[in-house]
Amino acid sequence: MNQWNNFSKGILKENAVLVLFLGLCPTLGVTTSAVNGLGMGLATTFVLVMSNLVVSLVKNAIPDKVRIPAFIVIIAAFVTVVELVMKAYIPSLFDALGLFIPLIVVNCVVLGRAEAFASKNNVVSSIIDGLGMGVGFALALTVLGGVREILGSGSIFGLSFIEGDGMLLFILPPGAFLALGYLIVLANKLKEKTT
Amino acid sequence: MNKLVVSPSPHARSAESVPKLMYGVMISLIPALGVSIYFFGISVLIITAVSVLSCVLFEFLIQKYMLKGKPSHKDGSAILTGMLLAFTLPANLPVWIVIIGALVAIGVGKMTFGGLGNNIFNPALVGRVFLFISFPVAMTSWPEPLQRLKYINAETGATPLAVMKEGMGKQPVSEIMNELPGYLDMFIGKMMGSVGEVAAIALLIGLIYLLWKKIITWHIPVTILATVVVFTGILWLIDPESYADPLFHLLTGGLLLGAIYMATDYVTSPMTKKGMIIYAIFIGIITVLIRVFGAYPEGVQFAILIMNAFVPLLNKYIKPKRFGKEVKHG
Amino acid sequence: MGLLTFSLGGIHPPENKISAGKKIESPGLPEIVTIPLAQHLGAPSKVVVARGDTVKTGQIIAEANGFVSTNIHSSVTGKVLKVDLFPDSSGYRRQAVQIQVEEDDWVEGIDLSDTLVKDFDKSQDEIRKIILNSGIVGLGGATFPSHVKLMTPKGKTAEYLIINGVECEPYLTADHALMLEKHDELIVGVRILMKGLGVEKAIIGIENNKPDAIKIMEKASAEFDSIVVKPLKVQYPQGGEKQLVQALLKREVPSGGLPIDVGVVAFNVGTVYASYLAVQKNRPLLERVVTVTGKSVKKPSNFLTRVGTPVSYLIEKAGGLPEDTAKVINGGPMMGKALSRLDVPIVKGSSGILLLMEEEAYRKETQSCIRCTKCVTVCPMGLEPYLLMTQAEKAMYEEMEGEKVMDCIECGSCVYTCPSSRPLLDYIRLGKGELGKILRARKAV
Amino acid sequence: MEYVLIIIAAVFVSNIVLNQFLGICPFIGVSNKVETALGMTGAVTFVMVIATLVTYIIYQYVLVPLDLTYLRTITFILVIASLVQLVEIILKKISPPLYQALGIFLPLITTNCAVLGVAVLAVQQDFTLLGSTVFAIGNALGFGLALITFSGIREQLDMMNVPKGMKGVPIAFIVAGLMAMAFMGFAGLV
Amino acid sequence: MAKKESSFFNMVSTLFVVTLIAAGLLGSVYALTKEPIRLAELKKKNDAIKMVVPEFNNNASEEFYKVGIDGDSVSIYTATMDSVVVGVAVETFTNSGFSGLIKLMVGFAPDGTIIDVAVTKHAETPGLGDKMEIRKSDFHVQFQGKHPDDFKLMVVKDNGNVDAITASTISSRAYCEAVQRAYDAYISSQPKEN
Amino acid sequence: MSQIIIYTIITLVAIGAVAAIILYFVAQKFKVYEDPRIDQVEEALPAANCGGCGFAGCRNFAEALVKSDSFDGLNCPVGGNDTMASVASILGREAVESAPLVAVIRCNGTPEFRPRTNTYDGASSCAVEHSLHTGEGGCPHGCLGHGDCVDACDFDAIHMNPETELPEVIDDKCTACGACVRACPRDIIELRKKNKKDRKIFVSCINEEKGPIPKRNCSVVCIGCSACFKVCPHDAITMNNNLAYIDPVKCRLCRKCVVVCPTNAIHEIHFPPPKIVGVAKETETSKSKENETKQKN
Ligand SMILES: Cc1cc2nc3c(=O)[nH]c(=O)nc-3n(C[C@H](O)[C@H](O)[C@H](O)COP(=O)(O)O)c2cc1C
Ligand SMILES: Cc1cc2nc3c(=O)[nH]c(=O)nc-3n(C[C@H](O)[C@H](O)[C@H](O)COP(=O)(O)O)c2cc1C
Ligand SMILES: Cc1cc2nc3c(=O)[nH]c(=O)nc-3n(C[C@H](O)[C@H](O)[C@H](O)COP(=O)(O)O)c2cc1C
Ligand SMILES: Cc1cc2nc3c(=O)[nH]c(=O)nc-3n(C[C@H](O)[C@H](O)[C@H](O)CO)c2cc1C
Ligand code: SF4
Ligand code: SF4
Ligand code: SF4
Ligand code: SF4
Ligand code: FES
Repeated sequence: MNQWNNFSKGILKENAVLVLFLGLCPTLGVTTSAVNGLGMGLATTFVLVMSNLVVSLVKNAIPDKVRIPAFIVIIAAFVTVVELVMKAYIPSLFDALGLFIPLIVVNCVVLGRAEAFASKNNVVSSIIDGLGMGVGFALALTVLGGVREILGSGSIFGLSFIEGDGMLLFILPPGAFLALGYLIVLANKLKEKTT
Repeated sequence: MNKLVVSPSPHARSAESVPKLMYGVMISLIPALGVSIYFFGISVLIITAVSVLSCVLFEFLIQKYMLKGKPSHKDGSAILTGMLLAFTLPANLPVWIVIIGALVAIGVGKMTFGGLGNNIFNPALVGRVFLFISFPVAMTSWPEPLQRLKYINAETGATPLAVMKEGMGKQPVSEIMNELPGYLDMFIGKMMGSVGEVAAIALLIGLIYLLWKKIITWHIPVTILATVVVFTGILWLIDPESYADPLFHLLTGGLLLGAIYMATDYVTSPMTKKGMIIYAIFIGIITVLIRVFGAYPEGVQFAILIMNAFVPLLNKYIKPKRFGKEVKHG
Repeated sequence: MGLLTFSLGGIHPPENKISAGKKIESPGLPEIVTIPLAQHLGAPSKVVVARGDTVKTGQIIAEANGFVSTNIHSSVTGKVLKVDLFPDSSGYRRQAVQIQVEEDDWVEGIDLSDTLVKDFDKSQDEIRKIILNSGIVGLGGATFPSHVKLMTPKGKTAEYLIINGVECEPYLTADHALMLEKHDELIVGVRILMKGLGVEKAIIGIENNKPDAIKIMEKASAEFDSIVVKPLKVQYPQGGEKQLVQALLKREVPSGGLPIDVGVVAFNVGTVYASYLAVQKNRPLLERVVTVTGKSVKKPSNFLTRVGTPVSYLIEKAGGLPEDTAKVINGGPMMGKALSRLDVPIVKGSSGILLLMEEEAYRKETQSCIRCTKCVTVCPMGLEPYLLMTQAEKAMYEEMEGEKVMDCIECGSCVYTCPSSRPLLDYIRLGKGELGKILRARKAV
Repeated sequence: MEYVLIIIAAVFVSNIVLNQFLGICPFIGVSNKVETALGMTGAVTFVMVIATLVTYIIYQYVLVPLDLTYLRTITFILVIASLVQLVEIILKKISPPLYQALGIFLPLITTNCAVLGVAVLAVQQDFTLLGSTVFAIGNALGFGLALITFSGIREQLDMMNVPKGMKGVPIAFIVAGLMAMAFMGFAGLV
Repeated sequence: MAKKESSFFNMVSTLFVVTLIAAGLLGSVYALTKEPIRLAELKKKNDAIKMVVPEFNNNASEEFYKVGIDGDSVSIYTATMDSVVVGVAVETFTNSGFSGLIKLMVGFAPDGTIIDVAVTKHAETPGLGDKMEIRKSDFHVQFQGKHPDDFKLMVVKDNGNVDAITASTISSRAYCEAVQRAYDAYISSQPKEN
Repeated sequence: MSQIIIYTIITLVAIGAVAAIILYFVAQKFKVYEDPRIDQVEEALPAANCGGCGFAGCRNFAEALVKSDSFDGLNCPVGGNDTMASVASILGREAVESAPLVAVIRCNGTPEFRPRTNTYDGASSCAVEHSLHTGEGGCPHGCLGHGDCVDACDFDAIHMNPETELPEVIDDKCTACGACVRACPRDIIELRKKNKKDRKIFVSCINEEKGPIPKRNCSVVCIGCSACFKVCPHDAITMNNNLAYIDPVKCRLCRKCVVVCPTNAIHEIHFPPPKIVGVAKETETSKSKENETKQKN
């Protein structure tokens, strides 16, 4: 039950993007399609889970004063791992996400969870927490990517369902802001309803 | 005796009201509408009617079901937004695109911010630029004048500005000008362009009416036009074969429509005369920059939206001349 | 060449001077008068009579209570009924003296004749003292004790006396009537005040919609080089002293300052006439010209009214209260105060009683500000009313200081012009009040 | 001229916030007041320029020769984090007023992806040392332009009747979207 | 386990250890992925070459030479089938796209006839300029089998023979320019005839 | 292979070490004294430096926390309540346990009791109307009904009742923050002790003028007759300037005063209806129903 809470809070109640407004750059930058959003979400989830895992393992071995630099190094290491692996095995996705993969390092969600949760909780809870936050993050990105893809290209996950193009604006930068803006309103409404 | 009414002073009011101002602007748009109907015929009526009706309808629906406020669709501002939106569209635009434009103009550009008076960006332009970016093909094919009974199926071509943009740098300007309608045709509106932007003469009549009725002041339109004339004039004097002359820039595209009707929108323009002048100068400069050096043939719509974003800063830092200097007194 | 006027803002509401040309007449005495103790800016006067006392017309019933305060005289002869709280025009109850009118027996030594007395030999100090003793306050609306204005503060010098004959408020004609009928007395009064103030030059400013007054005052002042009459373009709020000083002399009273900071002191024509009566006739200020007007009023009039007369009494004398009256205003339509009841007395500051009909009485429905800049354009002080209102609404009082809200003269031009009928001045006043509290608290620290 | 173009491109054409989506968190988070936005802009400019410079040097003279370019991310973030702290410590001591004005924004900058993003972009685009410095300045200015304008708009919106559900962050995104849309007009200027 | 104190030694040693482990981890992952990454990149190039020349069996992506043109250089890959040249792929570019750089791979038959054109990198607007991608439209088809000597590589608007992508004249122009550059480079790399 | 790993290790460790050493020495050299509690508080914070609290970074927020006297409006959205609790314990600032209070409106001038004699037509603001006149009902103390208090409440705890034209407080939502008390220009609102079942008895009027004059404006005014004062068995009522005041602490909710008030100025809220013969049964049943629902919860 408790672990379920740890997991589920990240999905809506404390959704990193829609409620806490963290990690916005990748959210906006990569969501030109649902697939890209999902890919970015999964990459971030991986880093989140791994860094939460490691941080909760070593939390007591690290003196307080240097915990932030130490966490950053840990996170950066995992990000680089993702970078390398993706480059090697899914180069097309790597090209699509571009700069935003290295930028996972500075995604406040990751450092925030390491600091706020993993450094205070046990390994299992930390993994679950990371997973929950990550899934919530991935979900938000996928939905945003989906919305932009549907409106902007008239397709979803690459399957197009209309002749021609959609409203181009939605796959361009302004569309990202607009879609996220209205999505947040929706999420708030949803949150109000569920609580 | 009735109960006495008590209210703070003053107890007198001028006859001004929001609907009056809005209808005043609409009246001033009639010449432009007339000329447009003359040149583009039935399609103008379709586009304008659809745009106005959908703007009013969206305003009504959003106000009633989403904001749950007092109905505001009767104050005339939605009608005006609809008219001005239609005026910036090609006459052969399919109805469904016009409706999307109206939805974005009213829904995103105006009601998202809370309705009349609260928006930052000019709603009609928000609608127009949204369409321009989303449907670039449909938004850049213009019906040729005098096909009065044709709508979507009209023969299309490029606006003078687009032709100029195409040719610039490859052909001397004088050669490009040969392909274009003469200045007199441009002045009366016999060229390709958006519904309401073609007839310089009609727009100038509208300007005079607005000034006479004191609905707007001269500051914004005159400064924008002057800036454009000066800037393009300098370029033209430097090299008349690479840059079009100022008159060309004045008569073509949405410059007059933008300067007279869109840059002057109360809600999205500065509150002080000094602010208005600065705002207008930058609109002029950005317009020319985009027209001459940018990717798009026309820049007024972007210039106004960009400067809309700076209006709050202008309002914050540019203050009207206050009465009396400040003194220290003890 | 254009006529003189002030440079910033201004509006031109319909003038509606219905009672112009009506002679000044007396409405007679009511049965009971109620004389409030706070009829001027500054500390309320100290009452010196008690219930049951018999008082004579012109007798002091309350004395100045401090420097910025003045005397109050009984306006009738009769018995003091009560010294108690009586509702004022806002309904709040304030100290006042109620007198049962018996007859009109003036205190001895007061010259009641109408003859013009031109010459005076009083010294500057004597003039000031007489003005204080006679209870003279500014009759232009602010009711600031006039003797204070005659004492130029150290380090400042007065250069000009300005006489405010502008009467820019629509409807009101009290000053106009006074200038037409008492021009010679006014010129004497001007000379008295010049002496009291110690200046060599006086300018009388009159708006161009009163050509008869301009002509007659020019004639009356012709023999004095030091007194000039200047016609002004009609524009509200020219009567505001800062605007008037700027229109006449091109001098701008600094923000937060007084006219004396640019070497000027301004008096209303009513004040000048009161000064004449006080110095030459020994008559204290206990009556004034009050215009009773309105589109529905049967007999629009300029009444020479005793202080303390109930408003309802004056309305009766002007033909009675019209059926559809919805609003009664003490003063003009721009600056006047709406009365919440009609049994309240005329005070020194009442320049007119304006009756509005049902259809004129209500405001239009308020809409959002459409940022049309009209209020900014018309504000004679160069303020931004739309912004001040919003700040007051959001309780951003400290920010309002930087926006110079304290400079607002509450002329109401902004409200008049606003197409959205926004209650700009309502909130600006609130903001001024709250900011005033903050500023006083800051000073106290 | 080349450098002017780099700056124009960074400020208007591909604005780091409105077009590249970097530094969105502070853009949304620290834009309630114009004064704060000014402070943040100062701090970001400062750090962005120094960070780009230092990372450029480390990249070109350490990582490239050793063929360790894949360590870019981890070294850059280390350098930026230390640099931010360094600047903070020094500023606090030598210029308390400046620290008051800028310093409070410094910690925010570590996790501002604009700084890391610009550093990475600068080495990706094969600029010279001077070029990458100009690039950093341009992007900082672009960040500032967007942030300050945006904060002006938000200050004004605070005084208006924005619908309840839209208040705060949602309306900020809508405004950002419309700004981005307007800024698309600059396309093709360079 | 109690939390470690923040003494100087503890701090330095912790950081040291963390960095050490991180570095070790990274080094190993890098070493493991180095080859796959190189292969992935090669494959990408190979795929592009494959798209624009007929079947070949040499290691074309690694048999290339560079030719300088317009102050820059382009790579030319020669594809052979059993040592017979079946085509060359020229990796060309242009900076005049709507959004800057566009990279193309252009395949030529040995006589200079265009076999096909593929876009390897671009940032053109989705829905507009990106129609130049093979999988998004048939824009590239019109180049197939044309010889630049009698097929003017310019859009119709500029009196050339290429039908521009709708509403994307700029992208189309850039595309043509890049193909022309590839052709020029290829020709200049051939030994002069006669 | 192993060469790569070694280079990697050396480079990273070197960069880390150089950075650490420089930082350490600079930190030593440029030390500035600061309240050590700031550090402690900062450590308790999540260090996400996200700016979510409205401050520029966690340290800045920590400084604000240490400096300020209360945590009003200070909250860390990332750390949530737990974090704030630990911050509170670091600063030794346990929330003071105090008797819960609730806002009550001390005016009962509904249109029925206080007929409207004027029409107000100005800005819809109590403060504005208050500065202009006594109000539509003529009572200089009465509620003006524009809801300045409603606007001031951040907790949605106070609403205007369109029928009575008076505000009503929702006791469960009211946090006794006092914003409404400060907002009301007429000083009508009082924070009173919360009783069982939200029961309250209070004089719903603040008029201090005696007798007939206020009675002209309003029929439920406190006329200062002292009847309640005399009847109260617990000495809970005091008379001041002709106004009765019920001390919420001394009051035992016996309701004796309520019945003696000649103007019905004393209000009882959330009491069962008084037992009157004939309706007693109904009261009984409603009471038992109430109990039932209570038990269910
Ligand atoms: C606090 C206060 C102090 C004043 N002091 C002086 C003064 O020292 N000298 C003077 O000539 N007038 C003084 N005045 C009067 C003003 O000049 C002016 O007549 C008064 O404010 C009314 O002007 P208004 O009706 O234009 O508002 C003072 C007024 C106020 C409110
Ligand atoms: C908006 C405004 C309009 C005024 N209009 C007049 C006016 O028409 N006539 C007048 O005598 N005083 C008018 N006053 C009052 C003057 O400012 C000033 O108080 C007066 O001239 C000083 O003379 P007093 O002290 O004799 O009243 C006005 C004040 C304000 C703020
Ligand atoms: C959002 C947007 C993106 C655009 N992207 C491209 C593009 O990628 N390639 C291009 O050639 N033109 C692009 N354009 C330019 C316009 O489509 C413009 O119409 C074109 O430059 C000239 O039109 P034409 O090709 O019909 O002559 C874009 C325009 C907009 C509004
Ligand atoms: C002079 C004037 C110009 C206007 N221009 C526009 C305009 O360009 N676009 C528009 O949507 N509304 C315009 N309006 C109408 C109105 O101000 C607009 O709907 C508001 O921006 C909506 O808040 C104009 C109104 C006036 C009085
Ligand atoms: S009332 Fe005040 S703000 Fe309004 S116009 Fe007059 S001086 Fe300006
Ligand atoms: S006059 Fe009214 S609508 Fe116009 S700016 Fe002022 S407050 Fe707004
Ligand atoms: S403002 Fe505060 S005290 Fe008043 S009702 Fe709301 S929560 Fe209660
Ligand atoms: S209680 Fe006070 S603030 Fe609330 S509505 Fe009544 S008068 Fe206004
Ligand atoms: S994710 Fe870019 S600044 Fe936060």
